[in-house]
Amino acid sequence: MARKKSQSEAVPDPATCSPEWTDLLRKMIFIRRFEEATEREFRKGKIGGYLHVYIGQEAVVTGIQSAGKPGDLVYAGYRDHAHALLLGSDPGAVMAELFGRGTGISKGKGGSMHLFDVERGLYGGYGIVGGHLPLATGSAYALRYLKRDEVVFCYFGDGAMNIGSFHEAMNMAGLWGKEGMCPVVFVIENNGYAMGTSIERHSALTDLSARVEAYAIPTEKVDGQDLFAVRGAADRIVRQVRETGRPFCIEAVTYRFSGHGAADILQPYRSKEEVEIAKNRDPIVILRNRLTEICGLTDEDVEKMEEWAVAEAKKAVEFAESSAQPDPDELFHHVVSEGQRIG
Amino acid sequence: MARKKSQSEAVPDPATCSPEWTDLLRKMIFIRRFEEATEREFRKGKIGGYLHVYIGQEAVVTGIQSAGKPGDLVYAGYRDHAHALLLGSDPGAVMAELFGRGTGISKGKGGSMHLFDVERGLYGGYGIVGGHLPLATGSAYALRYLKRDEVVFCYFGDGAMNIGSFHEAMNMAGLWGKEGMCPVVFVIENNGYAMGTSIERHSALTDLSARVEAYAIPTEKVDGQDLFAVRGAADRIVRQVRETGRPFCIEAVTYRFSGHGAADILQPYRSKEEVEIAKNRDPIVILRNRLTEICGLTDEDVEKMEEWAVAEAKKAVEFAESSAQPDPDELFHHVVSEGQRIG
Amino acid sequence: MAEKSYRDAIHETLVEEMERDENVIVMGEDIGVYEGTFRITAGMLKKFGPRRVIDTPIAEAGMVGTAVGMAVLGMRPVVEMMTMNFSIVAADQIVNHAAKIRYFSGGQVDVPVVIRGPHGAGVQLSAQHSQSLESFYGHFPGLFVVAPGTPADAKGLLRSAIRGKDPVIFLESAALYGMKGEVPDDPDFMVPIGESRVAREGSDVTVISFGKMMQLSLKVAEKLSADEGLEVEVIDIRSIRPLDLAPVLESVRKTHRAVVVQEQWKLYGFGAEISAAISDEVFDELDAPVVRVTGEDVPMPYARNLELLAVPHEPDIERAIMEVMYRD
Amino acid sequence: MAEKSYRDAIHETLVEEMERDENVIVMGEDIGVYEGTFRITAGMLKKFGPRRVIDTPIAEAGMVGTAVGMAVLGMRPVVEMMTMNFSIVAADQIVNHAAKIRYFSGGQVDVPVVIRGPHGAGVQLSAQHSQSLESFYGHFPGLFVVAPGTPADAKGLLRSAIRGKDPVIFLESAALYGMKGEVPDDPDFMVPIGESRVAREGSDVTVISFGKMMQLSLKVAEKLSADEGLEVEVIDIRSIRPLDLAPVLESVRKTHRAVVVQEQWKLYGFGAEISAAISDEVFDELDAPVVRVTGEDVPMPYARNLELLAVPHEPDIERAIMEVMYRD
Ligand SMILES: Cc1ncc(C[n+]2csc(CCOP(=O)(O)OP(=O)(O)O)c2C)c(N)n1
Ligand SMILES: Cc1ncc(C[n+]2csc(CCOP(=O)(O)OP(=O)(O)O)c2C)c(N)n1
Ligand SMILES: [Mg+2]
Ligand SMILES: [Mg+2]
Repeated sequence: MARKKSQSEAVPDPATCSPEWTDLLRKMIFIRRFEEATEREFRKGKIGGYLHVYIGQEAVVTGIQSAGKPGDLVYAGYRDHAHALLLGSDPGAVMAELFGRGTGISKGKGGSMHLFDVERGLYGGYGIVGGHLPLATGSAYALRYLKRDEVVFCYFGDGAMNIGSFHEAMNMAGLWGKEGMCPVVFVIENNGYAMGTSIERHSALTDLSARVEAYAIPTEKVDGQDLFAVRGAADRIVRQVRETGRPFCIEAVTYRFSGHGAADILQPYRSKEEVEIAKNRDPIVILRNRLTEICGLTDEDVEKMEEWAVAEAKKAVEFAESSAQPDPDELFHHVVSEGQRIG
Repeated sequence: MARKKSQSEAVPDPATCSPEWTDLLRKMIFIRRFEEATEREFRKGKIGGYLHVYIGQEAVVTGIQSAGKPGDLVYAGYRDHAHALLLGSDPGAVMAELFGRGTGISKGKGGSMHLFDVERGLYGGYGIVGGHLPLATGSAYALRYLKRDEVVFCYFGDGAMNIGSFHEAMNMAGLWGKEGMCPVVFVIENNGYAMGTSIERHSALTDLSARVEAYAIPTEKVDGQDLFAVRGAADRIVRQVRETGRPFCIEAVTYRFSGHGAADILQPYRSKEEVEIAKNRDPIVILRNRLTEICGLTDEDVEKMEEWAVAEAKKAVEFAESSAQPDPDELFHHVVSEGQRIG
Repeated sequence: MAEKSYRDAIHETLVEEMERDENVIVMGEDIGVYEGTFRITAGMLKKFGPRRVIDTPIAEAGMVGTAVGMAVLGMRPVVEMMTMNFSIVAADQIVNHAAKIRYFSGGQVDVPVVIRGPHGAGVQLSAQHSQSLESFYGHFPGLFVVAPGTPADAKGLLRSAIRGKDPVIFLESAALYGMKGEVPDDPDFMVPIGESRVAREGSDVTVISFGKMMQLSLKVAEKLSADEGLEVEVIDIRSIRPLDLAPVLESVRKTHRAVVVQEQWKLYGFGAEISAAISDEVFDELDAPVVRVTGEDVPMPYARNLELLAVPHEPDIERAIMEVMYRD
Repeated sequence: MAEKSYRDAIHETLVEEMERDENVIVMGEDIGVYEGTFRITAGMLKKFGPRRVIDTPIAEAGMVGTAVGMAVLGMRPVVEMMTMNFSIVAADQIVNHAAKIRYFSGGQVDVPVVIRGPHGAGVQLSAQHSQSLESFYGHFPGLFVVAPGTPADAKGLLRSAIRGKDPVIFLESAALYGMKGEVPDDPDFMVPIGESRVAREGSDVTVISFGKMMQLSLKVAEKLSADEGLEVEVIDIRSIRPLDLAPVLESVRKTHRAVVVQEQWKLYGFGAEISAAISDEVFDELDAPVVRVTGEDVPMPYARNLELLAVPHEPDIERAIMEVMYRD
């Protein structure tokens, strides 16, 4: 899926049409269809455990990762399917992971919350809220220490900003950044809720930028439903982080169209109206309209994308379906390193 | 020692003399002499474990507690001797605690880091950096929940601001404060160092107010060496917190004249010059000079205070010396509640 | 007596204790507006209001620490961990603060705080969300640790925990939330913390367990009674700390054979203490070494087939019983 | 061979490994400018510079988490906990991240991170600063947990830990820092993780321990040999996880009597696993139940007289030995 990996050098002008824009629309549509498929398979009982989908937030990770380079690292929470797909992980392997199959991207041992594809830069997939922020910060230090020019992307939600590990990681990132030793792009996927707790109810100050700037880390707030806005900011910011080795934090304001997880049916914390209103700013529709304007994108073009996306998602499900469960021996593998013991 | 407990209602005017000012000088001198005595006894091997003295920082806790009322609560870290003395704890019992005697304020079971005198509002005395901040925040909630009009004073160092529990407590205090349910006065005893790590090296942003305001908690920075400045701010702030039930954070800029702990001899992290320069702003000398001006305080007056302080400290040591070790049975008491079991 | 689910027994006890005592409050993530991920606190926000049903930010250490700060002033907070796995983020507040303040203050404070939530293996929640923490917390003096295995014990132990004066780690078996059982109606019904119980009488072999694994052991006992005429005595260690061995020792004196069943890892786990304690006390009574049935020594895998291999099942318990009976 | 202190052995190994491998770095609180509270890292900042000797803020979870993030990219961070007690603040990063990432990633990452520091009772450090964490961490698969009891093992085990591919909890006995012993000069000298050793041969009774308590046991063994002609075999469980029982079982087959000595709390502690494991494997060889010598079940008190009562001493070990010998 990431066959045309974009380079942040070549910044397409939002005003004019570029093949990249349509490619990104295609990717967003695919994420949407893929996530819908995971919800269906969850209801069928094919997918177990917790399932957190990215529906409604597609423009955030799509816009930001489109400013990344091969070799860059990505850390995410448990809402991580889109991140894997955009890094070019095989959709079949991602779906197989959710199905708990041996062909899964994490060998079926991690599941939805723990997608890993280290070869493509995906370092997980974590289930403890905020727990991955220190990891991402340490990896950013390591990149510079190892004289690599890549950057780390670290995604987390608004609710994750209230836990200690957020604070400790931010302060260390701010400190190391002064030495140019912390090229990490923090991305707040601010969908306004931590599960059922709205941001006003979980954060003393809802202006999250103050939270981050308190660690000498600059922030920028972007409309997370507008791919152009996200991409525009990301291009500038990612280049800056790459050049300076200093952290930066992007707050992408977005909305979760689905429940928090597949089990969140009632959603007593928000009204149907609120959700409907939010859906009026569907990132896919917004981009599609822009491309109709500037690229003369036709309904036919979109139809093709849709067909392709649905077919790809279906293929992924079929691959997962047809894959075998992990070999029972896998239970005991990868607990610790294997082969000749050190010492 | 706290026989004349001051009421924040009656705010003495710094410009004019008041018996309270001389009383506060007397208290500061006593804290100094008491701490010097603990250092001597530590070197003699009479006091064990860790010993963290307050020398150089006296005006901070003295000024702030002088704006408190009986019934207010105090939470401190491990540098907590002065806090106990100012709340009126028996100096003998405090010294006996450091000696590990059964007459100690915590029965000899806590030691220097864990002074408790609940009857006078001292709720400890904690050894895990930052660990007491959530406790203080919860106690503040409880005060309002229980319809009590007291406030909580929570003291911590600049280094404590980098640990997760600081962040989690601050956010919860900010949230609860909106409901008027969190009357806590946070006091940063900013002595510029976390053990041997200077603030520039441990905090990404050295402007600590940004750290606190990120949680919708107002802050005020005061000269921690000037008792008048500390007291002046404390009077206003404590009254406000008491009335509104909202938290406030005072940053008192001060300096630690002694080592971090009694074992910190070499102090490779700061120069002799730096310490000497800092000592030019000795809070006791500063207050004394002011009182000479406005109260016509004489060397004789000070002499008397000094004699009294030295004698009191000596008495405390004698009491500790002459006290017995805890009864061996104490080992098994207070692990959990005793007497008739619930259930 | 009335039949109730394990979940309802917990919910009801919280409501009853909050009605009885103003100082009892509940706090946790998404327990109010969201009504609780396992719906233990459903309806309570409406009933008691936001001052007594506190939705907290995602800040487990902050939750526990603030609860301790409330407890030392006389409130009785009950903290819900969305799952007990998250309590590990608050481990320092639990084992270094809640558990020790009474002691290092020389007994100047009570710390009546209850930390409750589901623990143990779920269904495909994977490694970070599937842990049983009985030995993790059971090791620390100053804590009480309980793990009810029936609706009645869930109710009786929770009430004792709430009315007590000490920190209690209350480990609920998520797998048992739906389980039904008889629960006494007495509004003051309590189960003392620190008392094990005989869950089933038997003369041939003693099986020691708690929570979900205790329920599995009972099933096995019935089966063996029917199929083999073997009478298994099942001891429910519903209190992990303090640990009451009396019924265990008495039983082993009778059966001379013991099996310990736990879901979590063997090494330094629950079963080790039970086995060692039996040797300490009634070594000469044993006709066979104590056998431990435990989970495999691996983080919990996601794939269902692997997950099922990672934890004990009835046949494993049956095999262990046959082993100590020297049968096959 | 050269005589060195336990402290110098650790210091030297860090320096040697950092000289050998650019990817090895150290990080922790006050290890650089302050030169370390126990001076383990003295002089290293000058030698290696601030990129490789990192003074961190007071943020244990952040320290461990960032180290894990470095490790997965091929660096080999060694994290100093000023004392291991503070690692409890980072418990989630250790047991839920460092220990499990390899597994839930399906083996896509190595996690070569060492978390080291002093643990156990000091002198009047009181309850929050005096804990031994062997069973606390030993319970979790995915971790290696070692606890050297001699300068040679401190060196050999630390080198193995640094050169490995997995997270290692390295528990140093503060009380042994000053202890001297012979240490091999071989720059590649390593002690395999996962191998217990016979610290002293004997035929009459087996004493199993590690760290400081192992040293105490050796003293007792010499005394009993001289006074009573009793030959005590002392097994040093220098690797808590994985746990190598072979030397223990072999010894018990010979002596038929075993005593386990640990400083920390008995309930769900180290000794329980050793005692249970002995029953598992060589039950029939035992002429007496395994006796556990442990600390008292209380938080550590400050007063010296109480503190001395809280932990085991030579007479306690001696008494236990006499007990399994049925002597008095
Ligand atoms: C430490 C911890 N506490 C609680 C949870 C349970 N939990 C999982 S997701 C979540 C809400 C997170 O909200 P946010 O960070 O805003 O991310 P979003 O789900 O909105 O993308 C909670 C409370 C957890 N996984 N880890
Ligand atoms: C969680 C934790 N980490 C480390 C320590 C060791 N330690 C004790 S005091 C201290 C420095 C604290 O500095 P600061 O908060 O500025 O207080 P100050 O000593 O300057 O008054 C450290 C690192 C500890 N007690 N707790
Ligand atoms: Mg959110
Ligand atoms: Mg300081």
